[in-house]
Amino acid sequence: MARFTRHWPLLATAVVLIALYATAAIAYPGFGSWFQFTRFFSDNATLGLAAIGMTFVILSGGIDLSVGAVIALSSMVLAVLMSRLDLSMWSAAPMVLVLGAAFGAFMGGIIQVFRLPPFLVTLAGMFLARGAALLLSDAKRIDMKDIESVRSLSERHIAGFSLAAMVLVAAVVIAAAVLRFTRFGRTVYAIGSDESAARLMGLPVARARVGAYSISGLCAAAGGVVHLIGMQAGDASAAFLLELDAIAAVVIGGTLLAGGRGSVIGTLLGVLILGLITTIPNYQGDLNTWWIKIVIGLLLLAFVLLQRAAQRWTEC
Amino acid sequence: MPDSMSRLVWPLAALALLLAFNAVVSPSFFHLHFAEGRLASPLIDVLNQGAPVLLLALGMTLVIAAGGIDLSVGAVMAIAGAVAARVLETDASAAAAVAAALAVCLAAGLWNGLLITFAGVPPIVATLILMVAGRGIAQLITDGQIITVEPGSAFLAIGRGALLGLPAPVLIALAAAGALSAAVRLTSLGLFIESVGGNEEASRHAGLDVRSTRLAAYAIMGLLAGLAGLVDAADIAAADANNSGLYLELDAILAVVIGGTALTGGRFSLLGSLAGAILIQSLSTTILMAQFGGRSVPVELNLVIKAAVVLIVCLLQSSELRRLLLRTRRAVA
Amino acid sequence: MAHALVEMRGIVKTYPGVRALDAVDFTLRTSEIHALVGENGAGKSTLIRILTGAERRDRGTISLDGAMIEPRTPLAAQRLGIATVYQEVNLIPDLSVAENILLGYEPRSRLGWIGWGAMRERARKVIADMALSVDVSRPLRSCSIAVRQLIAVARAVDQRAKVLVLDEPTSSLDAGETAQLFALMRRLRARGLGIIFITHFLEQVYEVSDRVTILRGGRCAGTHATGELPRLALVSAMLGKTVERAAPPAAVKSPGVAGPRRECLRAADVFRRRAMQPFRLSLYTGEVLGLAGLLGSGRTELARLLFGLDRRDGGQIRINGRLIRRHSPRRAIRAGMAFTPEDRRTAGLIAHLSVRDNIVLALLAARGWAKRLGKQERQAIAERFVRSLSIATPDLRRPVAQLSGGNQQKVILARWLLMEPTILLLDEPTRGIDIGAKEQIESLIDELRARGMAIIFISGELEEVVRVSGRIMVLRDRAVVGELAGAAVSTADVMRRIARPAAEDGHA
Amino acid sequence: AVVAACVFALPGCSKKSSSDSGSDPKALIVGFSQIGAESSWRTAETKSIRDEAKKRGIDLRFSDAQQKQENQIKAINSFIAQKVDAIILAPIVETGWEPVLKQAFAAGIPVILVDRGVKVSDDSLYTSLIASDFVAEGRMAAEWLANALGGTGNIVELQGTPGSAPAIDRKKGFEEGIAPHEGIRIIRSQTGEFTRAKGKEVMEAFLKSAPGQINAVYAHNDDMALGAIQAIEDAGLKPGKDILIVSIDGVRGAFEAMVAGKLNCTVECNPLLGPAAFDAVAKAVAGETLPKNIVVQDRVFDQSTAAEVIDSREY
Ligand SMILES: Nc1ncnc2c1ncn2[C@@H]1O[C@H](COP(=O)(O)OP(=O)(O)OP(=O)(O)O)[C@@H](O)[C@H]1O
Ligand SMILES: Nc1ncnc2c1ncn2[C@@H]1O[C@H](COP(=O)(O)OP(=O)(O)OP(=O)(O)O)[C@@H](O)[C@H]1O
Ligand SMILES: [Mg+2]
Ligand SMILES: [Mg+2]
Repeated sequence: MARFTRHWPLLATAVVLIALYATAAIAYPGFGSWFQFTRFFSDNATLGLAAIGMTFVILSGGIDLSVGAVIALSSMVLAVLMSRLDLSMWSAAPMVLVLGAAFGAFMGGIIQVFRLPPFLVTLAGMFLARGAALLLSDAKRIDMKDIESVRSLSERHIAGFSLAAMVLVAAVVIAAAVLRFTRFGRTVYAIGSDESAARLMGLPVARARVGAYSISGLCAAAGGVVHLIGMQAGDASAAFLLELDAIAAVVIGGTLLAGGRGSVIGTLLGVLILGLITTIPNYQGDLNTWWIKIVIGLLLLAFVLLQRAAQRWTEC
Repeated sequence: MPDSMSRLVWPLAALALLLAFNAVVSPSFFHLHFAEGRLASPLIDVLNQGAPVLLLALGMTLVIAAGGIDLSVGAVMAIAGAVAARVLETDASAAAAVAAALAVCLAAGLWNGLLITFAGVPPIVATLILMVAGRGIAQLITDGQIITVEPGSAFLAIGRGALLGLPAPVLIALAAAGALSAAVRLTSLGLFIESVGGNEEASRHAGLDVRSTRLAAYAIMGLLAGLAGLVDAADIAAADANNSGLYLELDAILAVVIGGTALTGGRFSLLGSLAGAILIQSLSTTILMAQFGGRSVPVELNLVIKAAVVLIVCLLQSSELRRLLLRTRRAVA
Repeated sequence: MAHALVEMRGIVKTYPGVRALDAVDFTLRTSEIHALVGENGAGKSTLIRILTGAERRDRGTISLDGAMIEPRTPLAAQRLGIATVYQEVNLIPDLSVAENILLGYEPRSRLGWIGWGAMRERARKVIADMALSVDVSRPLRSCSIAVRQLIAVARAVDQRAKVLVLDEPTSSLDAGETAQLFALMRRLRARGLGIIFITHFLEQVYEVSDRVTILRGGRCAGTHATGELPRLALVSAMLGKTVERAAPPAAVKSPGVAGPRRECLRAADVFRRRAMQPFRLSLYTGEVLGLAGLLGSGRTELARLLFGLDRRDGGQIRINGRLIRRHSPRRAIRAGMAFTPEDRRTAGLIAHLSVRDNIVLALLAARGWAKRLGKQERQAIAERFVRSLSIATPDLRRPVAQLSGGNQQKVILARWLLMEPTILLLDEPTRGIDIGAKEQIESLIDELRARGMAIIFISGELEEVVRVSGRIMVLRDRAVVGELAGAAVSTADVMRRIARPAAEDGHA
Repeated sequence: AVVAACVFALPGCSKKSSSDSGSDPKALIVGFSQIGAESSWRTAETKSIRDEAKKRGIDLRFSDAQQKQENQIKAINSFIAQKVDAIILAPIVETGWEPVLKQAFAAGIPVILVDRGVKVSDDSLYTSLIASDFVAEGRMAAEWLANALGGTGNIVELQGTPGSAPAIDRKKGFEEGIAPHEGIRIIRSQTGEFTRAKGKEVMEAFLKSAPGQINAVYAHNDDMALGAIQAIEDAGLKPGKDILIVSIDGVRGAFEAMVAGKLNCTVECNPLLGPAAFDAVAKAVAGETLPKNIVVQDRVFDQSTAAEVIDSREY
């Protein structure tokens, strides 16, 4: 019984999401098309990947402000490795993923060892990664469209889903499994819920914390790879302030910012909700810049209020 | 209090370090002289330009201490400038413009607070809504244009006036800091905020009005963001709804955290936030002023330098590092 | 033959301003239950936190099975075979009961994936062994303190350790639960375990322990075979002075009350769905109304409803004659009510605030933010209560989190006493409090009652309820099932009422 | 209920508006992906295109990307899903467009680029480009300034947002332009992020760190120049006289400053691309072939011509 009621908030979120989608699909021609549906996944894949990593960190009671910058840095590093050093995608991409994970682990290590606020450490990480990305190339962007592997990967679609969309879905499944079925995953929840209790229970707090940050780094690096393939370019200014959207997606998806409670499935819902909300103005017609912003704000407001209402309703 | 003092030492030490660095790298940094009836020096500039962040950081300290966060402050700044500029266009007095802008910003703060306390929306999402929509509202007010304030307007005194040689923004920021620390010390508000942010459940048991305490923090934040927006608009004699306060919320949060207030809520230090804000601004000014071998710092390096400084401040704050150092020193001895 | 299992020698631990342990020696043998007793703040928790790697000692040595050990973290201690239940229950509220029992030891497939089915199965078995009935897949958050405490014990027991440390495991258990726990402890002792058992209940020391070590002010005041140590000697060793009376305090309720009695609280048909059946309650000035019942019978829920912490789904509450409509703690406090919660860590204290601020918090809250109290005044108030309740703290500006468990409880009590409420709801106020302090609190309750205060008193310790209260309401399964009054009421009467089948309730 | 009403009213009202414009069955639907609203120049460009669409009875789908290429790609995808007749794109950067433009191409939707080009392997992926040449603008500014300085002087540069295309090109063009003049040096160069406030802040620092050495300011846009003017006045100097100032864009504020003698020169970068863009759209939809590049002619204005031109400035 308790096992099912626990999922009510998530279901409420999903129901509101579907209702919003259905309404928009009825109101706007083309919104309900398969093409647009697949785009929700591919256009938001980078955000989604970052948000998955962010979910681990937030569950562990931390925060990671560096993800946007790590996406930019890894897309730049990958571009440099492939275009300057002529490495293949298959050898360069794993290196970038390892680099991302190592960067995350480094930040997590500093947070753990020196007991520093994650906000500060990851903000420094954000400056560092963004700065390094900018320094890596004078042009700030490296054009990759002439590299065959990038080209073919970016044009590969299955039933309209791009590689990015498939990576996103795979990542959600893996992350959900890791959180639910591994000791590491449960420890991440434990330290976010009550760190001192977790320590007294003899759980490997340090390992879980560093692990959460390195997964965030890994996911961001994967986001960078996906970004490079999608854009066919390495980009030092990619994903600017994406961390805010990622945090918002995680929180909208029902994960507590204080840690300990939440899920990656929720995060995926959160990402899709943000994607949906920011896409609606594109269909709305001639709204000007400021009305677009106001409408996005209102939609977000309407969504969270409906979500709250639905959750309250299911609670009693 | 010895405890709060020790928390303050490290941001101040970092600030001193940075200033010392400036004294070496750009000697004109500490050069003081009078120009246009006010003191002119990079040092004063730091305070002058840092005034908006400083004002934001003060409010953000309370909001964070009460267990929240506010991402909308940059947008609220833009709204303040926009409202003031529009009111000034109608030939109303500067006082009316200021009052109107502050009233609107107070409402914005209350809106955030209500959404969080009564509708139960998580702070980060609630204020994200206003962060996005608020800039739209500001642009709606200005019609997306930069509205220039008439050169003679008394309103400009907020940004460019001076008293006793000190520029008005500095005075406003310091006055706000003084008033706020008096307000939290001389009333029970500070204790309530710390208590609500530290343990909401226990605060409710003790009979605290958790909602209105949070609401008060957000209302104060709204007012201070409005003030920051007015200073910003008066400084450039124009309301730039597109850019005013853009990304400043991050600087404000950074200042608060550097100042030793934990993002998880609870204890806070206004003085620490003050030091944090000044540290951030002097960092930008340092980068702008520094010359190495006759060249200015390449733009690309700005962020890397910022990263280094933030990390150093972090490490200075870390009692763990100090403990490690002590232990190794003892081991060596 | 029993040999020394754990030997701690010359343990020293200093906190800023406090010498918590001063050259303490302690020996635990195999197959023994070793009680550790002492006043609040004597250093019991600190000693075991050092043994279990939760805290670093300044000096001293620890050996296990004759080999020097250096446990730096609780994990390391667990690996060495030292399992612990800490005083303030340390479990993960957001995880399920099953995980809280098995986290770190969960059954896993060959690939390292957690087997949830097997885990629940095993947790269910452990829970059943302890005669508990809890759905192991629900979050720990939804369990009461007492249940959590038992789960913590279950977790420690399940680790198959050599040494089991229990820091006040019985503080919120009722007699039945305690008996079950003791049976379990004896079984484990038979298996050769060494058990360290901290408690403030002297009865329990004599009931279950083989040897007892007394700590006083951070020093060891002797180790004795329990059977050879008279109670009087034990108490004088704890208090460091000779006492005339070692038996638990006699019934304190004296009939005398200042002024005429009047009804100050009346609840009519108050209920909350899924939490509390409709009940009626009248409370008069100058009386102590005890609430008795088993674990989870709804005593806490009843008190929360009265205080306005949970919204009631129906019924009326009048405080001092005034009908309380939109009930909230603020309104209850304004009407003259006060409530000390059973869970002081999450509901009582603001951990990082100072002792002083925690004491004056409710007063300030009631005055509103604009009417401040000067620093001197606050200091004076706090000092008065620190003295009158003998709260052990080096100074008033210390964060309350650094106080020992019992002293934290006194801080909350001080917070409410200074409000001079007409109605005082005390939920487990004596939990984790040493006998000296307990006696003090009990006589304080009587003193307050005599001054005309109306008190609702909840305690898991039936003797105490009977001793302190003039009238007792009995609860079972979230319903009030009867009321007993008069000086002749005994624990046996109460127990009979609790055990009486539901069908007979009507004839109360 | 209020909330629900607000969500569902939104699509509702869109229906109404689209059926209003849809009363003419042949009304074109055109998607316009704009970068954002970071400067008055950008706002003027947006306004020009929206006004022109209204004038021609075109059903415009406007999208504001808030400075993110990701959002622009999202917008183009949703334009494709809506089966618009044409897309106008103001690309924030040059690279990264190939995949999405291929999608548009496959859907048979013509794409008109405004303000700057894109790098694609096959330029049939877009129909036409209507743009100014940022490098040329930088060069023009340099030439004017070199001339005004008489071949010697110290310049400080206020760069645009790091990494943005105009910032890169205007810096490059300017450096090319001053290269022949040995006596001219750029002594400070920092980013003012295209905003007035940052322009002022950076200029204040420059004035303090190189007191008395600055002869001229080159700003990548007018807004930063206007901020710099204030900083110079605050320092007790006369902008336009003690320190020469040249910038790019030619917004109305710049002309006002020139009339007041505080700004010396602005290189126009015309944002009023609406008419040209919809001419191109009309032709593309009609199946006519278009020139690949339609270069917008930019002019240099200085104080001598400012007064007569100012009244004709629309933005
Ligand atoms: N983290 C800490 N910082 C400072 N002082 C502490 C800390 N923990 C404990 N103390 C102090 O050490 C002394 C011993 O505390 P301890 O918790 O061991 O007492 P105890 O015997 O367990 O008491 P109780 O029966 O009340 O639980 C107390 O004076 C307490 O205030
Ligand atoms: N033995 C138990 N098994 C399962 N759940 C229990 C048990 N005991 C208590 N609970 C749960 O704990 C919660 C709180 O009960 P409550 O605090 O009102 O009981 P109580 O009479 O105050 O007893 P105590 O405080 O001693 O636990 C309830 O939600 C109840 O479901
Ligand atoms: Mg203890
Ligand atoms: Mg209870």
